[in-house]
Amino acid sequence: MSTITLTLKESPSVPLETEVITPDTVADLSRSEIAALTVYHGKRVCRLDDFFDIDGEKSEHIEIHGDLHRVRMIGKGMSRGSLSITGNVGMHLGAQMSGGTITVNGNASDWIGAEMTGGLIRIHGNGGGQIGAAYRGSLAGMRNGTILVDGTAGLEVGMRMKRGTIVIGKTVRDFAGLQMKGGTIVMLSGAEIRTGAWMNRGTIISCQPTQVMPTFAYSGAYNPTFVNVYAKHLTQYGIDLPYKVSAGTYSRYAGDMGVSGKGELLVWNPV
Amino acid sequence: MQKSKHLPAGRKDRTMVLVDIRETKSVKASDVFLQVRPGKDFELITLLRAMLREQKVTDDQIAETGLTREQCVDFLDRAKAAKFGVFFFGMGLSMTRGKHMNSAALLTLAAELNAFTKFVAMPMRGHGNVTGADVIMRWQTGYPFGITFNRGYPRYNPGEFSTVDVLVRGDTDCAFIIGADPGATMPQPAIDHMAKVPTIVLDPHVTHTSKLAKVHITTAPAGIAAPGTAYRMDEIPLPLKPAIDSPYPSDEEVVRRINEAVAQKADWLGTRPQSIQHQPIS
Amino acid sequence: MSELKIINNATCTFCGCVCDDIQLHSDGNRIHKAVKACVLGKAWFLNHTGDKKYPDAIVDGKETSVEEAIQVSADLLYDADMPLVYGMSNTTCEAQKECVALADQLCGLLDSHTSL
Amino acid sequence: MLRVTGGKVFDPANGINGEVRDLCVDQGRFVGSVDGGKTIDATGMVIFPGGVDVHTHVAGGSINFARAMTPEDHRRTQAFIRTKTRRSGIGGMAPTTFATGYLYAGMGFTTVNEAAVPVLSARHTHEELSDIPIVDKSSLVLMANNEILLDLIEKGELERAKQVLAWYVSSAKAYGVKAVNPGGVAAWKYGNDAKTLTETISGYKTLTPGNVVTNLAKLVDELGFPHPIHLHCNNLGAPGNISTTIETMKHLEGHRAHLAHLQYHAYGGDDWTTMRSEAAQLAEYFNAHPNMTTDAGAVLFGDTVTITADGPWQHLLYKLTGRKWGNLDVENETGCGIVPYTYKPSNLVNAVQWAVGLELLLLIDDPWRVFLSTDHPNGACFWRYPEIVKLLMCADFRNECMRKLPVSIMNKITLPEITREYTLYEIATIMSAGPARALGLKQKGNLGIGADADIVIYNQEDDVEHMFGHPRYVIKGGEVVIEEGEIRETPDGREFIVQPKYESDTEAFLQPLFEELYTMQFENYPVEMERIEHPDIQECVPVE
Repeated sequence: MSTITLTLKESPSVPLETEVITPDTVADLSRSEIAALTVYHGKRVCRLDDFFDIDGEKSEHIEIHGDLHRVRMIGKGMSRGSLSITGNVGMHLGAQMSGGTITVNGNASDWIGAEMTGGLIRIHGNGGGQIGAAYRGSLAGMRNGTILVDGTAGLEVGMRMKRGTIVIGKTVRDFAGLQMKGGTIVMLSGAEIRTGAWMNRGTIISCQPTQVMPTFAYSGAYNPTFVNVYAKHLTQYGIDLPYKVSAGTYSRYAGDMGVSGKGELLVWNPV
Repeated sequence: MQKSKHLPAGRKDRTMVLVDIRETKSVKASDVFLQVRPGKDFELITLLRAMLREQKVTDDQIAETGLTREQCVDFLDRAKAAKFGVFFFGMGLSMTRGKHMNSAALLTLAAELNAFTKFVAMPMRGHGNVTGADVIMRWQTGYPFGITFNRGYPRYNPGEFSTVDVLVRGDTDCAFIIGADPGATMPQPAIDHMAKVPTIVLDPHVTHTSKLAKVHITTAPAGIAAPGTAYRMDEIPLPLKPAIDSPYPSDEEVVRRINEAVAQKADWLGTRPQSIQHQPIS
Repeated sequence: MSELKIINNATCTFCGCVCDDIQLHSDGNRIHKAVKACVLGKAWFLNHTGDKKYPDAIVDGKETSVEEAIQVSADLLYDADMPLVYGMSNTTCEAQKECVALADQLCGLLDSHTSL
Repeated sequence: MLRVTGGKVFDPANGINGEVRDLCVDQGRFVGSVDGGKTIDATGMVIFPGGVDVHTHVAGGSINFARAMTPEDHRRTQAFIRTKTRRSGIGGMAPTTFATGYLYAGMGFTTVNEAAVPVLSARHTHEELSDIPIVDKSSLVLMANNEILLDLIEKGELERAKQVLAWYVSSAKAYGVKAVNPGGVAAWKYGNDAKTLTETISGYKTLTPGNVVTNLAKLVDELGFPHPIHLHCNNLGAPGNISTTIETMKHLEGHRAHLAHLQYHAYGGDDWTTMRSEAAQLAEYFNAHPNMTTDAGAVLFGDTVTITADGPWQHLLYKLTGRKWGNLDVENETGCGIVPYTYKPSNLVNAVQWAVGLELLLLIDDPWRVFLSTDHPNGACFWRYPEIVKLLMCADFRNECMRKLPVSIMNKITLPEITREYTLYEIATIMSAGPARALGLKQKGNLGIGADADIVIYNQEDDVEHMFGHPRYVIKGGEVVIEEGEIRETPDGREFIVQPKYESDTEAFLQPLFEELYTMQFENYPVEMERIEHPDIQECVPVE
């Protein structure tokens, strides 16, 4: 399997917008065509090879190396293939993507997989805010797909998401699942505050004790069957979601009553 | 205070409810004071929304916010019975943890109260004419703040293009500051970045920001020595009537001259199309 | 000192209320009275004078002319890859429009106090 | 100097129907002949006078609120990129001011009338209007819910009311008077509405919407504004509102009137499920009463944002959609609601609305009395007018579109029975000559000598939607502003205003009332003439 390798020459001085770095764009392009793709360095219109050394051509598998924290929109809208990134990466990674896989060995900034409709994003480091969220003013965030973050995450994770799965390994900041309409957020290490605020539907699972909004009503403890199914599904990514009755139960909180929501927050209580 | 067909007795026909985390001088001027626990505004407003739609909430849940059930019920009764209610909110709400979501909570509560009576919410804007900046940016760019033109047309994303974030991340390489003194108010990493890049300041005073800037230009104070227009926080524009003669030019004149000087330079826009039907990026 | 003039229904831009019922008594260089203004408004009107308290312009710590400072500013903004135009609270709508035009022309960032 | 030669000219105001004529322009106006200058060879092309929009919402507090509410639309829509000489802009449901000018000019419109301005927001509105390039503008102030004026009408002090009305229009630097849901917006301050013409308005002892309608129409005629009262009837959008609309038209007998967006006022039925078109009934009454003009307020399927001073209606719409809602209150003058909305062909109500707009345009016989509009942005965005032109000119296309509607609405609409197709001459009438005449703008909507040289030159095409959406040239005041889809120049437009005279004691009468009711100072309220960019004062001639 051939691969296109992009190596950042040096970190740009201001944000670099590179929505052209997707498998869809480069799949049929020669090396020189890839080199000539347009990127925006601040207000300047530049070529991709002004910033990247390019190796390989005509492939839907891309590897990117370098300190990409100011490089934004990588993989935006991609529908197939793979992107493998080594280094920290900037905002809007995989936003609005519909398929394919993105892997990051490093941290990623805000808006990972925002408004995505399909595909898989896996961040081995920390994620920023607004993961899988809706852009300002939009009615819906991610509509399907999977986002897995091993580390921490920022504000408004899964804001207005409709379907799909987000799993965060370490602590999540405020407003996880804000105005959520469906889908599942798993917080392996719990969250700070205001989890599930204004959620209408959907499920938030916290594997650690976490603060519950006063507008959520406790409605019993149990071991829902679907968590069982979910846990088995997540084992393929090496994620360990507790579900065994022998190990504990989930406390179920229904809300958000502030919006007459029918969402649920499940908090794991180990035996 | 203004009298009207609806409120012929002026102030006496009005009820003022003050919500704060501590007793301030404004308590004396108000009819009801609600002392909310610090950092619980969002929870309180969301609870009120729940109570408004007759959801069952427990006393414990209410107590978390620092208020009692009686206080909440009394407040909602007053709000629903009002002829015309207004929420005024300030930086205690919009600049504390939760930020824009705290404001959004109050705006939504106001909207929902319209099922009972007429209700609106209005931010108490801080300095002078910040409302004017909002209003003008909206009609000229479609967005109120947090804008980039780097693609040749406006795009919006607070958090990405808003100044504190831009400066803290080091995403700009030249800052033009007018009618503000971020050098005195912003977080230190933002100030450090302003000191690192060439910064240009227009202000009637030599400010903290001027001191770290490469360029400072003294201008006439707006409304005192410079004429023009300012927007009240309810978006009503008012004419300014300068009372003193300033030895300095107005902001308007200096920025126009900078615009003219930039326009003299070679164009870098070059090969971009004149319009695009659908924007490729959000 | 020139003759005292009275300006009725003047507008105060210290805070967002923008009261427009202030009566100002001014000698052209200093406002002596700001009738109907609140404590904040009085301080705002009475603290400004027509005196030349500051240099016209400063570049790199040295006093210079406005024209020189404008040229330097234009060069810096033009050369930048991602210039930022920020603030616009304590200024007029007319200046704000020029600021939006500047950011548009520069293809830069534009933001106001609102985002704080 | 400019000469346009060889084109087929459609100039209904001068009775010219497709004859080949040469047009000569000097100093921005049509002249008999010119010597030298540029020549445009328009052989084989179609020439119209510049389009005139009699009813649109492009500037002011409410559309500006709508802009702030819809960033998601700005992101997906057309963007105009900055050039060395031209400002950037965003199109879409609520375009930015610069883009508004580019988009109107881009489809051959050179004059637009902003139809709803509260006096308190007049200063703001004029600021926005001056940022709309290329086109000429006018604006109408909202007067049918103004407390001072309503009190005077209730007391029967009509002479005083006339003076006050003149003062308001003069202070706002407006062009005429708009009445929205007379009494209904005032009643909304009590959480009520005014749905019939004869019920007393909340907060008043005897005053009815009918009194307001008749008296405002009379006052506007007496003051002789070039444009008659511009009326948004009570009970907008509600099933069965045809009776309110006919009742309103009866109250207008003996006066000139322009009824805005009648599409929203021509419904039968008792509720949303039984709602049907009453366009035929409305058109029959309208055809027999030549004192009135109207604009269609047509609906096209798709996304838009609805904006109106009709607060009660907007709150209902918000509850129906469950989407976003913005609400503004303009002190004692008026209010405004804003709700983003999507018209869907599968929705029975929307399908009826779509049909009613077209039915009115097709069933009202006289193209001089019914004009092209979508009540932008309420029914659809103005830049979609070419789609309506195609629906009017091609019965086959209309039938094709009707096939996408639910079968169950076919007995609720008249459209399937209508075979009329508009001619180019009639299109020129409803798009330019008619609205210009209704606005009382003699220098617009015609190609006669002395008129403003606003010319649209189209390639004659079978696809009329493409033809009207892509003029070959647009000439504004003798200057080529659009050429083959490219924006060439972006000159400032003018603003048409009236300055009616009022008795010298009017201000002394108003000031104490004003100080009791308003939160700003009387002196700071009127908009100074210097604030108007390129004012063009039009004469007032009282109507007998």
